[in-house]
Amino acid sequence: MADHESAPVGDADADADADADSDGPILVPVGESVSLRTTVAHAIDVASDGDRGGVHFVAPVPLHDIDDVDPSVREATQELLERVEAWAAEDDPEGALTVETAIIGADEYLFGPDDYAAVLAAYADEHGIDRLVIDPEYNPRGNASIIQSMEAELASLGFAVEEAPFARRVRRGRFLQRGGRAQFLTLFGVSFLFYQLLGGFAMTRFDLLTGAASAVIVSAMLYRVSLGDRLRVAALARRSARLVLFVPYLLYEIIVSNLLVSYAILHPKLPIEPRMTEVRTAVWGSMPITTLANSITLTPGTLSVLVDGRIFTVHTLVPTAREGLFDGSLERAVRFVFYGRAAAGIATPRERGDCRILGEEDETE
Amino acid sequence: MIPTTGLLLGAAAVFVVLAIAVLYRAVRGPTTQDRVLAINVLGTNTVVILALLAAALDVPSFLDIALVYALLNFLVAVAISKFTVDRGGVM
Amino acid sequence: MIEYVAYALAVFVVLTAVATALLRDVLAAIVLFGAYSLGMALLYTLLLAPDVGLTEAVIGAGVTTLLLLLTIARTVRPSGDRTAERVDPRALFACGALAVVFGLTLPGLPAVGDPNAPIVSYEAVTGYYLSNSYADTGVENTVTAVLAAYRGFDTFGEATVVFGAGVATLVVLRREVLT
Amino acid sequence: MLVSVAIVVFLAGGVFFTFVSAVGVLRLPDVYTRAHTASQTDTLGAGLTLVAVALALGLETTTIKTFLLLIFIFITNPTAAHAIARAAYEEGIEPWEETDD
Repeated sequence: MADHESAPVGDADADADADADSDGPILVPVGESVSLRTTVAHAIDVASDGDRGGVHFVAPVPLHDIDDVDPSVREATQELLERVEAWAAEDDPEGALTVETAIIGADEYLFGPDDYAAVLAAYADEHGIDRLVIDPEYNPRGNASIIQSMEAELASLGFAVEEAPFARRVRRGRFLQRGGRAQFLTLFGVSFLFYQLLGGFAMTRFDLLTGAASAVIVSAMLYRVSLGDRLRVAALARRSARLVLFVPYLLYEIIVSNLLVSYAILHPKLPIEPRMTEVRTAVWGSMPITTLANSITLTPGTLSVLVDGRIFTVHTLVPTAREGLFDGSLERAVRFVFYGRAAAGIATPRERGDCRILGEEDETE
Repeated sequence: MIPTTGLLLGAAAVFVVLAIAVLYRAVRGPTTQDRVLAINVLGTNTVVILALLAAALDVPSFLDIALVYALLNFLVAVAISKFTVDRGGVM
Repeated sequence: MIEYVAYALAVFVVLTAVATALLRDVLAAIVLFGAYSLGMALLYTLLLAPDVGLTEAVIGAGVTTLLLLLTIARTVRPSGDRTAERVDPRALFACGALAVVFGLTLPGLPAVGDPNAPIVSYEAVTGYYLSNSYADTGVENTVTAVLAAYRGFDTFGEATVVFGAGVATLVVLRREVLT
Repeated sequence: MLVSVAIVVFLAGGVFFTFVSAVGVLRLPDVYTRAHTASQTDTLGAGLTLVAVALALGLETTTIKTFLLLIFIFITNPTAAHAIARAAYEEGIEPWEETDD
């Protein structure tokens, strides 16, 4: 804490030019997260296996957080980096790797994921780094959907980006997200309309007044919880239009596979073959993942048991349902809703090799 | 003309009987999750029965109760599931 | 037709009540109690008391379940050496504000024994009981007449509840003494 | 008349699928398989019945509530099933697989 003004701990530039080719050190952006410990361990692992020479742990902290809002942010970040350093020393007892930590971005205005990516890229270029390990739970500014796009942004800048594996325990996330006037007003409007709907649109003065009061209370309490993303009206409208197309398709799927499952349940011999499967889906962001998980559960024969980032653990009841899941028609439909027609037609999970049946490996052994 | 009211009430009766059958699972278990699951099915049944009664007796206000119950049912299922995973983490 | 629904519901309620009483696992009993409230709410609604049904649904299935779960979760010896709970000033403010709002209605109530209080001045009801209760019931105290005669069944039901609670308490206490 | 027929059809479908879900909850071997019927077959049964109710109520403002109910059930039921299955998984309950064939 004494010398927290000199942000980079250690001699950052010493080995920068020596390792400029593909075997340079690894960059790990860190922040307060539940999986930080495992990420540090994984990064050290990767670095020692690949003979990478070093690991850089950097904490991107935006200017307006660190000096305007709360001066203690710098202290807290410094403390976090010291903790990371101690963990790294624990995992690398011989000291074969050079571990460096730094606070970056403190003199910039970081807002979107691309800003974070740019700051990280600048740091990486400066130190001859071409490979990043990302904490799956790392979340700049607490926005749930930001991480994936930062990853994508970095990948498009030509870095090798890898997510540290993390088996999640019980999670206690922060619910609060950023919210502004737009979120408040939207939520107010929706709650008010809902109130009037329940009142049968009587439109008496009493209904209007109590409705407005309830809507104010609801939106004041929840505007930072319920609407996380920035509101983009055009994108929302396009999504809603595609959602209208998605619903009949989902209903059709539900009815067809319901008949299938009903047959299996009513059959005297109970011809079921339940298996736990794991699918690495190709959707990103909290809303699409929630939609996909719920659609999978709604479609009979498949039940999403655990969702960890993009990796779904799905319980399947009958082989037909399992085939359908691996063919990824639902996944394609969800991609269509959220990313448009162009994103719909990528390879199925089976073709990508992103699916497997859990427990099968044990039987063959 | 088909006697719609009678049909709706008959369906409600069938739903109650099915609820009694599902009750076996709620009592038998064997795990807490089985019971919660059974209660969740019972809750959905209750909501449907209320809706059926609303239509059969022509009392639309029953639908309000059904709405409340649909939300409560969900709340209870999630709360108990969460509770069984980490004790004390209900709220 | 509707009576069959009611009969089936009655069977359901009795079954859940028995199951709640007999299950040894506390969590299972809580879950079953939720099912019991479910049936009761339906039954109340069927008997055209939707307000009671709604209350039963919210209190019985929702709030009681959560309260019981919380009770299980919180009935542990506290760790650390703090003796008192921390008080959230915002919660304190909210409670205080609520108390003030309710308190504001107090001046609106009539004073004790006020002859102009609505209950006295509204002759049609009060006057009827004051002049006819002795003739109707033979009870000298009008309040007693209303409680024990005019709405005797209500009072009987309430007394039964109190009696049942007393018996239950005795049973529980005796168990504890014996074992 | 047409409406009455539609009501009968939807009611029959709803009762059938709810029956299947009850049978499934009673018959299937473990939590995960039971969760399948609880979340899906039951949801469809409830959905069809609610459509019948909406038809029986006719075109009124209160009918909107039936559709609200429908949407609630279609969103909350799979979520609840997921929560239950996840709780079971995290408690370490092993999924059942047929062993005797």
